Amino acid sequence: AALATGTAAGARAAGDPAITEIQDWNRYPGKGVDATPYGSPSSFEAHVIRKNVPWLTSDPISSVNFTPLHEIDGIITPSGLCFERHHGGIAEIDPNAHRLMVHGMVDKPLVFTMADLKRFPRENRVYFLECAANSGMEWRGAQLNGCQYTHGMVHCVMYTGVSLKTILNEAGVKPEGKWLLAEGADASAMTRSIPLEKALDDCMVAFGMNGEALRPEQGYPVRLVVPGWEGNMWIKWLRRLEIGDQPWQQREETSKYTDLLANGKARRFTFLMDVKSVITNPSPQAPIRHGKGPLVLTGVAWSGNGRIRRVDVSVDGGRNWHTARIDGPGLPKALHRFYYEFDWDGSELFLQSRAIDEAGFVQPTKDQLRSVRGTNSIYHNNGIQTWHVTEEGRIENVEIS
Amino acid sequence: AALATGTAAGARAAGDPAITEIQDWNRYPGKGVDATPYGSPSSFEAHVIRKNVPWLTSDPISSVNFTPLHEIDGIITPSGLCFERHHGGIAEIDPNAHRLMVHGMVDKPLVFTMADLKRFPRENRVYFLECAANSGMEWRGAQLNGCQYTHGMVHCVMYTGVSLKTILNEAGVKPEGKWLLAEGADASAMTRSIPLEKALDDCMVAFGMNGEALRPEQGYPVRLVVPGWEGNMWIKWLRRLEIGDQPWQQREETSKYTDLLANGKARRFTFLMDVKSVITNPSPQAPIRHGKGPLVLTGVAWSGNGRIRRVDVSVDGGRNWHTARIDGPGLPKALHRFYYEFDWDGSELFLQSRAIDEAGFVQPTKDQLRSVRGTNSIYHNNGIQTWHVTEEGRIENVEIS
Amino acid sequence: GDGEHFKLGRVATPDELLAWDIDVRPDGLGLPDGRGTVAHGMEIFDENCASCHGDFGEAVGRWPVLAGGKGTLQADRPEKTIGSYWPYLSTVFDYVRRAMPFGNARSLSDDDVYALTAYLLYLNDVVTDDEFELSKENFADIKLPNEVNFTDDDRTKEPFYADKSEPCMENCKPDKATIKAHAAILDVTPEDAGEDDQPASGGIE
Amino acid sequence: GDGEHFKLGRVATPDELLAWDIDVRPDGLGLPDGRGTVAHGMEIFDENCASCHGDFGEAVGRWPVLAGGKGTLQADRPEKTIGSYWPYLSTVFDYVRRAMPFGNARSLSDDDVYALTAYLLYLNDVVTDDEFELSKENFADIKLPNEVNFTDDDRTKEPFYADKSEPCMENCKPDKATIKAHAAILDVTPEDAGEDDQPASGGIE
Ligand code: HEC
Ligand code: HEC
Ligand SMILES: [Ca+2]
Ligand SMILES: [Ca+2]
Ligand SMILES: [Ca+2]
Ligand SMILES: [Ca+2]
Ligand SMILES: [Ca+2]
Ligand SMILES: [Ca+2]
Ligand SMILES: [Co+2]
Ligand SMILES: [Co+2]
Repeated sequence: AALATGTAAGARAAGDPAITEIQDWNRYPGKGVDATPYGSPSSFEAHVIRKNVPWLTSDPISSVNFTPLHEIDGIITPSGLCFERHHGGIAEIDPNAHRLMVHGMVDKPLVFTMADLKRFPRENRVYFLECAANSGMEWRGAQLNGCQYTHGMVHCVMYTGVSLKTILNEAGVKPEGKWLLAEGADASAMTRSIPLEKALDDCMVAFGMNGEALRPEQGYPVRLVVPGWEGNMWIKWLRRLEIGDQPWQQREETSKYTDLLANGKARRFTFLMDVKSVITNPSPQAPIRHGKGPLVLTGVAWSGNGRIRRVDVSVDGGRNWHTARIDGPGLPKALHRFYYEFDWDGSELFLQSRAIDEAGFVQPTKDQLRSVRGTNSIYHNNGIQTWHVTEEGRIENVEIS
Repeated sequence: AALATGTAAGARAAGDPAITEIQDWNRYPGKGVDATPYGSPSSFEAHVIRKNVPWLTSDPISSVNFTPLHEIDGIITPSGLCFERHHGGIAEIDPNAHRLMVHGMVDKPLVFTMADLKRFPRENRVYFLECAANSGMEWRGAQLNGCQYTHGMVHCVMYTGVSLKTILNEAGVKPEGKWLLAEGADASAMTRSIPLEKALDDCMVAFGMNGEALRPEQGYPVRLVVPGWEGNMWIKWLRRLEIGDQPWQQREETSKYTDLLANGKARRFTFLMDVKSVITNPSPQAPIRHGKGPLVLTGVAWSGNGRIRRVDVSVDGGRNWHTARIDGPGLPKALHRFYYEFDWDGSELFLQSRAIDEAGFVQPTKDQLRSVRGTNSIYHNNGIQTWHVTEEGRIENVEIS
Repeated sequence: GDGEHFKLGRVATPDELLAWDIDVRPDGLGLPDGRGTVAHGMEIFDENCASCHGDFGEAVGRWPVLAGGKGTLQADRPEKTIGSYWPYLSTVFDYVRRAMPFGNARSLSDDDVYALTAYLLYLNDVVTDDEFELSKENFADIKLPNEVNFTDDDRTKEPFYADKSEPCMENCKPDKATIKAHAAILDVTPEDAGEDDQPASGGIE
Repeated sequence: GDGEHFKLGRVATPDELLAWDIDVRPDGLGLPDGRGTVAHGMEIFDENCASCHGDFGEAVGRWPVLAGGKGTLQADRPEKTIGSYWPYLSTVFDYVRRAMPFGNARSLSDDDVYALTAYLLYLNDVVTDDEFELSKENFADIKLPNEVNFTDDDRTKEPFYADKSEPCMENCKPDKATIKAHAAILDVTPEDAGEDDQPASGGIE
């Protein structure tokens, strides 16, 4: 028996009162066009929120919360649900007092206001942003019950801004310049070193997301966009860009965001986010409530290498694979939405998804990753996730043989 | 002289205090990850809201508000800013008590719950939705100062839902079926007749927008999506689909949404939204504050016929035209974002944009429209808009020779 | 139908169809049993409708006008009412039944709606006898005067659409542009407009 | 630079560069003038840092550990500190100057930061003399022990990435799947987890 029916199967002979009785909303007018100048979700969707895990970090102002992947669809993450990660809380910046400085190995150091930035030619691009620590809890084995917690440090939005190349070019990068330091204006003055080659490739200085101004927690009034690379590099509240000839070895590229291997060595500058996917529905927070029959399995896949070429789904823990349907045009370095529809016969399932990107990389199993890296890497865990579905439709995060 | 500088041009010799003095947000931590489980825009963006015009309608519960087109960029309208039009206020519907009935000329009449609908194969598509009355105030001449008011009854979002064809097929449409009646569950029980050919082409039954559940004012829990056709047909709070062999001649396709011509005749069933564009920046609500020099002119274009092939921009009131840069992939029946960057010499301008769609239709002038239709049509005004820019950067809605 | 079936949903019951299938077509399809006179309609109208639409359908304030306006469709300010504009009577019955009185929809009996529809015919001079009774039986016989003036969508034949040649790009007009008309509501955005700030051409419908 | 110039923005003044260009590199580039001793660093640390990081950098509660952990990098629970893990001293100076003390960043003088950095070297046994004075001049000479253990990104050489053959689609494993491990935090989603609901493997960093 399923957890609950939720289907229309149980109409009474006389008819479902939801139909035969006139509902209030069909009789009495609702709120007018002056009620919500800036709209919000229905009160019936109050459970669709970012969630944090208090014991993961020492303080909520240097912490993370997670995107409810199991509650959203398509490839665009609603701005209000994009996971947050900050190291000194949300800087609330007056855009009129914000400046962006470009200096170092340049022809002339420059300062821009927000109004200046908005006079450069603009572009709009959809990109995923994944924290390198996404799924980091799962290195040692299944930990948390829900894709919001295991995979919710990813989001995908449309950015509006200026090509970083345009802005660097305005200052004139000297030939000796090889690296870029990007710095935020928040209380952690977050910094990362970025190879100049990437900076001049597809990076953006973005002031918009999903059509409107950046949200405060995503770096309002301006952030760096570093497509396909780890989220920590996408400096929020961006105030400074320095050109140099070496990396700066900042705290976020030495103490953090380096990947400790089993042999005690640690990889540094592991920028690119590898090919990855996860089934978002059904999943532990979104069990099967409708019993046997047609079931929509869906999830997201992404890769820092560009487009997703294919996603395969297994319902028997990787014995057999079925190629899923990818919905939409497939934008490079953006989330891809996949679906696999099937008739559930009510028996136990082991759900897995496996993405293949356009560079030909295949999403590895967690055991493959561990065999090379051990279990202390924290970052870059893109292993295949397994959800165990019981006959009742309950779902759990497991590891299997 | 420009309205205000807003640029970094005026730094003092000693340096701008916004840089030389440590700002509070760079020293003291901000709010943590538990502060805003569902996020909102910065308080500095409080002016970016939908606005209504009280005297346009008799009551805000049967009225309209407008998308602030001059404050957004890209092609996706933030859900909280999508214009609202409803005839009985915002129905606040409990999704567990919502039903969708399919009946009429079908093999068997069916009832679906929301849970049922979510078991059909899904698709995600980006479409514009324009009210047929958008720019309706401008038939007789320039009326309102701002593209929010003249053109703000349009939005563009990504919908998640089920192909209408899939749902109709489940009930089995009889060969005699030629028209579809769609009905809402709100206090106006809104209805429209839709040719079955369109219904089986690209229409959707959507429960998601921009990744999350539909917003209440956009029809939560489920609405009809009728790509490229007038917004009134996109029945919100959708509860019923009836198949028939003739149109129903409902109030919204007779008394309203028929286009009165100068000769007293009226066109009916004018479903398709014609090729159209508007410059959103600069515009009356977004004057030029930065003086001479680099200027980003931008706007949106769309057509119910599919993609926009080209947008031309004139700065001299249609004497000479420059082809604008269209940003992005160009999705059919979606907004297209265009840019035209130029150096403003500080002289008077007459800004216009002219879109051409993939069917080859060219956006007409307002006078061309009036020459055939007169000025009493209310609906389907897709004429070329003129903004007059003064030497001070002020902007006004005008009509010119 | 053809194509894949998912066996989702369930068959609607007759009671459910009865409850929701309330639409009415010009040919009378969908009309319920019932009847009502002009005189009775006037009583209901005065009590439930006149506060917004006026005693004679002439409207109070900005609420919709329901009667009058005949001969105004080519005028500068057309008044589009049931009598002057609407093509079909079924629309009156259907709409009043589904959406009126505004604020308390679905509160009228079918007989009430017949009576109100009869009264609206009377206010619009389509019937002149206040003893007139409208019913399911005689409904489809009644025609509204403006039906003939509705035509199909022929926008693609309009000259500027029919002509798909490339538009002019250079020196398209001889003289420098001059302003013919400024926005009627100059420098008045709605948020600071007073009650009396109304456009030259009335509101949207 | 090549490409189009827009002549936007303005030249930064020397004072502005001084105010914001606070980063420090391993080779000493960016270090300000200044100096500070281990002993002085201890005083500042005890007053401003120990409440979170502990008297000896061992950490209070879940705040970060700053010292110790040597020889644990291959252990089951590695303790990554300045002494056990960090490759460069400049990172300590740079980070403390930009971000500490947590809650009151940018409040320390350059001399204070030299002294704190010296004290953190002392807590990590990199220097042993509490008279030791760190300065702009001797800074770049000091090496941290774990620098040699950092290697470049070679993920594309890992066997499962290097092998780009098509993955198995059918009968890829012999036996039916069996569960090896359940989620450690069973049926405990964070919102109803108590203080003591902590994962087997510690938090994220
Ligand atoms: C509280 C005000 C109010 C009352 C009372 C009211 N109406 Fe209305 N009526 C409206 C409004 C507002 C509209 C337009 C609604 C819309 O466009 O969404 C309307 C529209 C109509 C229309 C369509 C007009 C058109 O031109 O399309 C008819 C017919 C109508 N009402 C009849 C009635 C009848 C009959 C009653 C009484 C049983 C009634 N109304 C009571 C406010 C009212
Ligand atoms: C109120 C608590 C608090 C106080 C007081 C404090 N710190 Fe910290 N410290 C933190 C937190 C929290 C972090 C981690 C911040 C993050 O990751 O975003 C941190 C990180 C650090 C780190 C980096 C640790 C690593 O492993 O990457 C160093 C070094 C440090 N602090 C030194 C200091 C010094 C020196 C002082 C005093 C001048 C100080 N801290 C005062 C809370 C504190
Ligand atoms: Ca019917
Ligand atoms: Ca104003
Ligand atoms: Ca006024
Ligand atoms: Ca520097
Ligand atoms: Ca729980
Ligand atoms: Ca507990
Ligand atoms: Co990395
Ligand atoms: Co129309």
